[in-house]
Amino acid sequence: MIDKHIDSLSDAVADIFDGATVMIGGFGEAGSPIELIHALIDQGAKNLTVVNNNTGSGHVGLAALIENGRVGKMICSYPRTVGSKVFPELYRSGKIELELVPQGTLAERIRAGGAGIPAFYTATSVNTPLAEGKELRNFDGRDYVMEYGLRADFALIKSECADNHGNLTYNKTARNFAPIMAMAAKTTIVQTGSLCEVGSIDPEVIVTPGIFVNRVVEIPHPAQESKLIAEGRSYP
Amino acid sequence: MIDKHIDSLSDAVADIFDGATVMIGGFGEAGSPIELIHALIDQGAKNLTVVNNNTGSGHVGLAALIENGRVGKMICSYPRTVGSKVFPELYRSGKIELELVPQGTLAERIRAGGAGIPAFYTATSVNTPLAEGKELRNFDGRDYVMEYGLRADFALIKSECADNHGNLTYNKTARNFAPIMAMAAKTTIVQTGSLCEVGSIDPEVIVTPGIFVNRVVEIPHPAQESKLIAEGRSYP
Amino acid sequence: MSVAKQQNIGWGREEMAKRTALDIPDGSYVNLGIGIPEMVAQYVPEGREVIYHTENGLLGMGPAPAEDEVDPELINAGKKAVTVNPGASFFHHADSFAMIRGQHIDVCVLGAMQVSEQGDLANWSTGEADAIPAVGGAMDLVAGVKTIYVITQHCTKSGEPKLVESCSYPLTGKAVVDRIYTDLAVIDVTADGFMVAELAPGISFDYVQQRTGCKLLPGPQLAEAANH
Amino acid sequence: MSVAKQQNIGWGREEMAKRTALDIPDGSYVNLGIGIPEMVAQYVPEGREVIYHTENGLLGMGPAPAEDEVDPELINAGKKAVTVNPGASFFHHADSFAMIRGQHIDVCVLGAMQVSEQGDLANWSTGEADAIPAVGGAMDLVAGVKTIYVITQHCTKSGEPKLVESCSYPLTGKAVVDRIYTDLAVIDVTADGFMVAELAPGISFDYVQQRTGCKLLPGPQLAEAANH
Repeated sequence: MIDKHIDSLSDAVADIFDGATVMIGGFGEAGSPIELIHALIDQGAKNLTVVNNNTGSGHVGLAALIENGRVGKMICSYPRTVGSKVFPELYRSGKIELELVPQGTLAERIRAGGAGIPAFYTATSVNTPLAEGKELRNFDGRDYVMEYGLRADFALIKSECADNHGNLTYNKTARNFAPIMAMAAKTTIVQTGSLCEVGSIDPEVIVTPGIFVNRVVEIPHPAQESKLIAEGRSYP
Repeated sequence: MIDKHIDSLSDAVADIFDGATVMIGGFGEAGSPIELIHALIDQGAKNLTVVNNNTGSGHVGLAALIENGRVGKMICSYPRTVGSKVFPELYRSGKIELELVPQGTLAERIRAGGAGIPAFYTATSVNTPLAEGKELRNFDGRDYVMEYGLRADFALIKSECADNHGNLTYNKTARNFAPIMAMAAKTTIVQTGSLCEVGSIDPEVIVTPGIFVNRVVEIPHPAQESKLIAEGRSYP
Repeated sequence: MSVAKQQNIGWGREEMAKRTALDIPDGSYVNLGIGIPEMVAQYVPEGREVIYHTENGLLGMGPAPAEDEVDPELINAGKKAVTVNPGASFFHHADSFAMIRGQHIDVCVLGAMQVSEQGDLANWSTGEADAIPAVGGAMDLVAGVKTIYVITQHCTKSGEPKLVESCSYPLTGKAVVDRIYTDLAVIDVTADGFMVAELAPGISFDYVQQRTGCKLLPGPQLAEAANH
Repeated sequence: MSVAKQQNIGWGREEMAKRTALDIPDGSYVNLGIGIPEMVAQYVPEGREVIYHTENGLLGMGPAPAEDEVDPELINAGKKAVTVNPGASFFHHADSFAMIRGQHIDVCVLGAMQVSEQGDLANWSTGEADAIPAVGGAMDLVAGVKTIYVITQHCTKSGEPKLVESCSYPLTGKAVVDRIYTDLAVIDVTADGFMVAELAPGISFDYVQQRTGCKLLPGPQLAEAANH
C-alpha cells in the first residue's frame, strides 16, 4: 500500500550520493527546507550540484551546506542576496562553480525538465552576456535563445500540509519553486508542517499531486532561517 | 476600478471577429461553455479557427457552431467522439479544415503560447505521420519534434466560481483546457456558475489568476450538453 | 483463418485484464486505455494499491458512480462518468500531460490494431482515405509512459494477425510496447523479437505461432512450465 | 560634474515615484522593481486600481505588514515582508514567469545603471571581474513585460550620465525601455533617440542635456509648455 511517510530526516536523505544534482526549494527563506538541508549536511554527501534561486544567507541552511564544502556547483539566478557571504568568498577563490540563469528561465527549465521537454525557446537574455554560446533562433521576426530542460536526482522541498500519498499544499509565497522541482527530480523529498490523512485535502486545492513526491517527513515547527541568523547560529 | 463582470452573453462575445482564432474550453461536455458558444452562434462571426480537444456532439454547443458553418478550421486531437456527426460530414465533403494534434502536444502548445514560449521539443508523434514535415532534433540520443506555441484571439471557458477580478476555480475534470486557454488568448471570456465578491476565494486555491481573464458572465444554471442531446435539441 | 474465431479457447476479456493486473506493481501510477484496458482496474490483486491517472485531469480515479451520483463534469478520458478515490487531485491538461511526457506514469495499458516485433504500436488510424483521423492522447502516452502494456485479441475479427513483422497501419509510436496480453498468450517484446512468456490454458506455442504474422520465440518460462 | 550633485533642484525620490504613478492606467497589472520603483505603489492616483505582481509568486500584493503581522513566507521579490490585497492569488515560479514572459504584465518599473538612446537597459552587472554576477528576474521582465519604465537618478553619484549613447555595462535587454523618469526629466525612448517629454520644475532642457551622454530631443510637450 502507498505510504510515503518517513519518520526520520536522516532516513529521508540517506541515499543522496556524492556528485548528485539536488534541487532545493525556496526563495530566500520562504519555502527553504532548512531541516532537510541540515540533515543533508549531517549525511555528508559532497560535490553536489545544487539548484536554488539563491545561495543562502548567514551560516545556516543552504549557506551552511555551501560553507561545509559540499557544493561543487550552484545553478541559480541571484547569488548576491543581502547576508550571503559564504558563496561570494568561495566563488572569488574559485572553489565553487556558478551557472547563472535568469530567474524565469531557471523556473521554465525546471518545469520543462519535469514535463519531458528537452529544450524550448525564450526571448529572455537575448543580446546579453547570458545568451553567449547559446543557440539563437528567430520566430516571427524576434530572436530567442534555446534553453534546456533541467532535471535533478533529488529535490528537497517544504510544504505546509501533506498526506501519505504525497499530495501537497504550500504556505503563501513559500510555494515558489517547490511544485516544479517536485516534477523535475527523480526522488522528491518533502518536509511538511503537517501530515494529514489521505483524502483530507480537497482534490481541487492540491497543488502538487502525490505522483511527484517520494518521501514525506513531518517537521511541525520548522526553524526560521532569519531567526537563526539573527541569533548568530551556524550549522552544524 | 477593476470589474470584469459583464451582464449579457451577447455583450461578452460582441467583438469576436470573422477569421478569429477562438479557443473553446472543455473535454467532451465537461467544461464546455455552452451558453457562450450559443451566444457566438447568435453573434454571427464566421470563418473561425477553433481550438478544442474535440468537435462537439449532437447539434448543440460546438457541434452547432460547426453545423452553422462558422468554423473554417478545427485544431483538435479527437474529432471522432461518439455522437459527433456534424464535423465528419463537413470534413469528408472538404468544407472544413482539420489540424490534428496529439492531445498532450495540443495542451503544451497552448501552455507555451500563454507562457511566451514560441517553440519547444517533444518526443510525442516522432516516427508517426503526425511528425511529417516537422523539424526533428536529437537530444541525448532521442529524437524529438519541434512544436510551436499556440495563441488565440479569444478563449471561451467555463468556471465554477469567479470574482470580479476574474479569479477562477473550476469543477472537477471540467478544469481540463480552461486554465491554459485563458493564458493563451488575447481576450478570455468566462461563463461562471457563481460570481462572488473579490477576496472571497482563498488566494491559495485560485486556479486561474484574474490577470488571464478579461470578461466574466454569470450563468448560474448552465445547460448540460448530454441532456440537450438526449432531448434531441439543436441550436439555434 | 476460421480457427481464430473459436470462442471457447484461450482467455476471455476478463481473464486478459486479470492477467495484466498481476504485472502491475504495488504503488504504481497507471493510465488505462478505453475498452479491455479499463477492466484491469477491477482485478488489482489483494494487498496492492494502484493509483489511476486519466489524462483529462485526474489522478486517483475511482470506479463508475451509482447512476444518481453521476457528475457530467467528473469523467475519464473515455468521457465516461467516474468517481474519485481518497487522495485524488484535479489539474489542467498541460499538467496532466506533463505527468505523461515527463515519465511520471509507471504503466499504461492500451488497446492495439497492430504491434510489430520491434514493439511499434498502431492503434489510432486505419489510414483509410475517408477515415476521420483522431489520435487523442495515445501518442503522448506511448512516448512518455515508462512501461507500455497492450491488451488485444490475438487476431482481428476476420482472423488477420495483429502481431506482425511490421505495422501496415500508421504508427502511434515506434519501439514503445513492452508486453502484450492476448486471448492466447502473454508475449514480451525483446531485442530478438516477440517472445512468448506464457500460454493461455490449452493453447500450444504452435497454435499461437500460426496466428501470428512473424516468428515467435519461446520464452524461458515456457520451457520451465513444460518441465513441470 | 559637481553640478549634478546639487540636492535641492529637480524631483526627489517620492516625486519621481509619484510622477511615474501618473502614467500607469487604471486596471493595470504592474511589477515594481526594488528601490524607488517600489514607492510607485504609494502614489496610485485616486480612482485607479492597480494590481501588483511579484515574481516570486503573488498577484495582488499589498503594502508592508505591521511588525507583529509579518509572515516570513509572505514576501516580495526583494525578500521583504508584504501583505495580500483582496483578490490576490499565489502560484509557483513557472506560472509566475509565464505571466511575465507571456506578456500578461502591463507595466514594469525598474531601476537602471545605464539606458542607451536605443532603449537598451543595463541594470544587473558592472561587468567587473571580481563582482558576483546576479541577475534575478530582470532579464525576464524586460523581455516579457509590455511597457518598461525606468526610474533612476539622472547621473551616478559621481556625476556620470546614466543616459548614454550606448551602454558600457553588460545589457539586461536590448531596445526594451519605453520611458525614463529621472530627478530632472521624463524622457521617452523614440525611434529618433531620447525625447524629453517633461522637465522637473526649475530645470531647463539645456541643464538636462549637459548631464546626458547623448543628444536629447525636445518633445512636443515642451514646446507646448513653453507657449503657456
